[in-house]
Amino acid sequence: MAPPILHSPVQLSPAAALALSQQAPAFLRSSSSTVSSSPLSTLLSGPEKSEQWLQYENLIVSCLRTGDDQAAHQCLRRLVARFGDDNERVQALRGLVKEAEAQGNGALEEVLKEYNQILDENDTNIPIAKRRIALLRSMGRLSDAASALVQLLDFSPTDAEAWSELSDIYLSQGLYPQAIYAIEEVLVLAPNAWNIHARLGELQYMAATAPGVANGLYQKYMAEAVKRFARSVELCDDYLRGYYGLKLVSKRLLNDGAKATRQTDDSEFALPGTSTLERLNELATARLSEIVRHSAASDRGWRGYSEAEVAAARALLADDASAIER
Amino acid sequence: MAQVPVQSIHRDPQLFYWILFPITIVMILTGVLRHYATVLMASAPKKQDQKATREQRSLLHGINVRGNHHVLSKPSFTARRDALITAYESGAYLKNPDSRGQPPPNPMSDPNAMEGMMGMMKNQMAMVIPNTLIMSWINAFFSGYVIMKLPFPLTIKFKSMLQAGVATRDMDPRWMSSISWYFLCIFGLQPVFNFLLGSDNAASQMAQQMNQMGPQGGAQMFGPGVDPNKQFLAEAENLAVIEHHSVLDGVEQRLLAGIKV
Amino acid sequence: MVICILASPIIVIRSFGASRPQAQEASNTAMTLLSKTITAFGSLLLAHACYSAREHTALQSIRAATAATLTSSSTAATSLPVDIIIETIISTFIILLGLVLGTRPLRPLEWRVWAGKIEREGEEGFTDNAGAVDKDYMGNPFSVLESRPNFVDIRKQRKEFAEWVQKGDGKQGQ
Amino acid sequence: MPSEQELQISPIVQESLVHNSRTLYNLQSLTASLFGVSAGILGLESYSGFVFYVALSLVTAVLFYALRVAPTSLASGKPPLDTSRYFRGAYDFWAGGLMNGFAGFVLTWTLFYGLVTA
Repeated sequence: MAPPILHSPVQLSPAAALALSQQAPAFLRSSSSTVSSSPLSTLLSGPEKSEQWLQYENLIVSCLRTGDDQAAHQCLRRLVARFGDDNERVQALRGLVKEAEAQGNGALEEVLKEYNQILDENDTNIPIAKRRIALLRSMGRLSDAASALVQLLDFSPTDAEAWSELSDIYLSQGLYPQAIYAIEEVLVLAPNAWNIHARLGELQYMAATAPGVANGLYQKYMAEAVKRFARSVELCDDYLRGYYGLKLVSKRLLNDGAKATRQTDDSEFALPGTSTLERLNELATARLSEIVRHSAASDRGWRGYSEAEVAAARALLADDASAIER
Repeated sequence: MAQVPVQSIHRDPQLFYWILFPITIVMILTGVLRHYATVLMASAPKKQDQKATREQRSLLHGINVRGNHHVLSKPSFTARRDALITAYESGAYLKNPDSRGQPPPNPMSDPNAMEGMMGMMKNQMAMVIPNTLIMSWINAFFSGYVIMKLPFPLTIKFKSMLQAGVATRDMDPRWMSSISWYFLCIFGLQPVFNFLLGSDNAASQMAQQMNQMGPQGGAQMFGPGVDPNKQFLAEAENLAVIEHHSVLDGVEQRLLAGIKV
Repeated sequence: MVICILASPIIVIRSFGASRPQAQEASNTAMTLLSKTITAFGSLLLAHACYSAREHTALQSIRAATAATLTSSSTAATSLPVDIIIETIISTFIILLGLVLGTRPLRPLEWRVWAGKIEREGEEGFTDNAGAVDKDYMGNPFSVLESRPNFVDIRKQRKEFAEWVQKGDGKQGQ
Repeated sequence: MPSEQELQISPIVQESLVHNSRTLYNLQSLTASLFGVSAGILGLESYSGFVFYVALSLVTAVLFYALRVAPTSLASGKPPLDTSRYFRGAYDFWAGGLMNGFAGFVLTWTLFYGLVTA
């Protein structure tokens, strides 16, 4: 029985989450229920594996997602037995379980009150603070969530995950400059994260193509978007998302190449010339088609891409081809 | 020196059972014990209140911005730099802003400083105590005779060390007493410890320290006896002096040159 | 004699990480069956060579003692019969081959190549030679910055899952 | 050594570097002990023992290169005998094993020398 996965199950597709949560009963039976039934067994059972507790955590999230609350409670009891009640992460997980089972707004307010009460006792409890922000956001109170997050980031500015969440909240509120600022903070903490470079490129592309944006701002955002996608591809060979963005941005810039490119002052990035744009576009198209061809045939060593991404790339290539025929 | 006649002393093969292997096994077990002892004695990180974490992490954030300035574009970097410099100089992130002037608390009296130093002392103890115990145990039980012949010749001055218990002057230094087997085991057992306990275990570190005796680490950040305000000012200065170059400059040309279509 | 039989398994045990329950996960080499058999065979050969060498010197010293000619023992190496020498060297090379085959596949250093491998091959790129995915492989380490597990909105995910199930049933239903 | 700027543009993955050097270190210490055993069995004396060790360590490095490094490194266009895809610095790949396995070699060499050649 393959042990449940170690990395976070949050971005799993529903089918994979279902498969994972169905493994829960078997996994619960296989590992010892009580922590140390007899001293001899702990002595012989060898050093405790840290992954085991990570697997419990992931199981809780997947079981809650698929509705298997009973298994989630069992995992939670194991974690409480092992780490005790005052462990911050266990408290956060218990809050998660309560949130999942809360019916209606009244119960949610109850859970929120509980979070506030825990935070009053110990305000450096980051997992609970994050849970509270997630709850505020799921209850639709975006501005409260944003202010709580800003306050959390004030006392712990090196938390990349919180910055990324802040950027997502700003994006959902349509505040592009702040969202870009927050993602740049994530980049400062993880300078070589190719998916964050691509994310920043996407944000800048959205900011540039947002309705009613000034031409100067449009140039600025598009120029940096091209560079961000190029950097994400430079950091990771055959990065489908990077090439996809690069193609999108260069195609759009080529289409409206007619508008005079305003000369920006030197501190900002200048738009690349049309020749480089064409070569970039051609490079992106070539690589994208190669990736699509390989992963469609699922050659050995090309199976890492997710179907959705490959389909999106195929669509982009298709309408590119049709554009040429027209 | 004249070719020393090859001395061959007939030895009872039982020597190996009752000397060599007990010493080796005892050493392996003490190594494993030492590893788990240091793991158990490692004190859990102390809970810090919000202000202290805020101060530390704000400085870390500044250092990150300075370290990874190449990832940002020029305008965003200059905006961040000015904001950080003004905040650092105004002492916005200090834990207790009123104590900016006074010298830092004396490390001896400072309670949490003691905690850090106690930790280091415990590790040293874990290294030294088992060592002396085994040495005295060997000298007590296994001295006074020679057990094995070294395959390679050694200079005379090793003789006094290796044949401590054996009072014969003209014995070829290649003959080994059990204490020399102990020295061999200290360094030789490193691969075994790496194998048994994973490669970054305390047992093998002791041996590495023995032959390196490197100087202790440099000045600790936020350690005892360091004034946070000075660190903030120093950091502000470093930030001001950075001449920014972005990794994004010319990234398209690099890409087109690098990746063949 | 018992000694050298006992001594050579030390090498065998030390190279067989997996067989010892207490072997630390970090250091045990995930060997395929092939490299284990090669190393086992080499170790047996080596044990036999050690045993015969031991016998030979014991025999020789007895014969030397009885013939009371102490001068005959020249340096031990040359007096060893040639078949034992060959056997030792061959067994060393066999174990060497087994150990080298037993090492885990290496990982590329350059960021571009390493990231490309993660994106392109996913889990397959990071398996040890026994096919099991490496313990410390967790996909793109920065994907956690985008999926943000600590901020997961569990209620939304439950709703999405419920819809997916209905849609799924709906589809299977037709 | 690549300049600080180049390192920013094409960084090195620390985790792979640690994984590779640990794998190599484990192999080198295991093989060093193995060579100690065979040197002890053969009853090699001082200089021939050390030459034996150095020669076989080099053979190990060549074998390790051939089996683990070459297939992918040559496929990705690196020149032969080039280990830059997996290791920093050729010196410590080829000769690094000598030092860190040496203590293990001496230990097993002495043990088996005493065992076999009495």
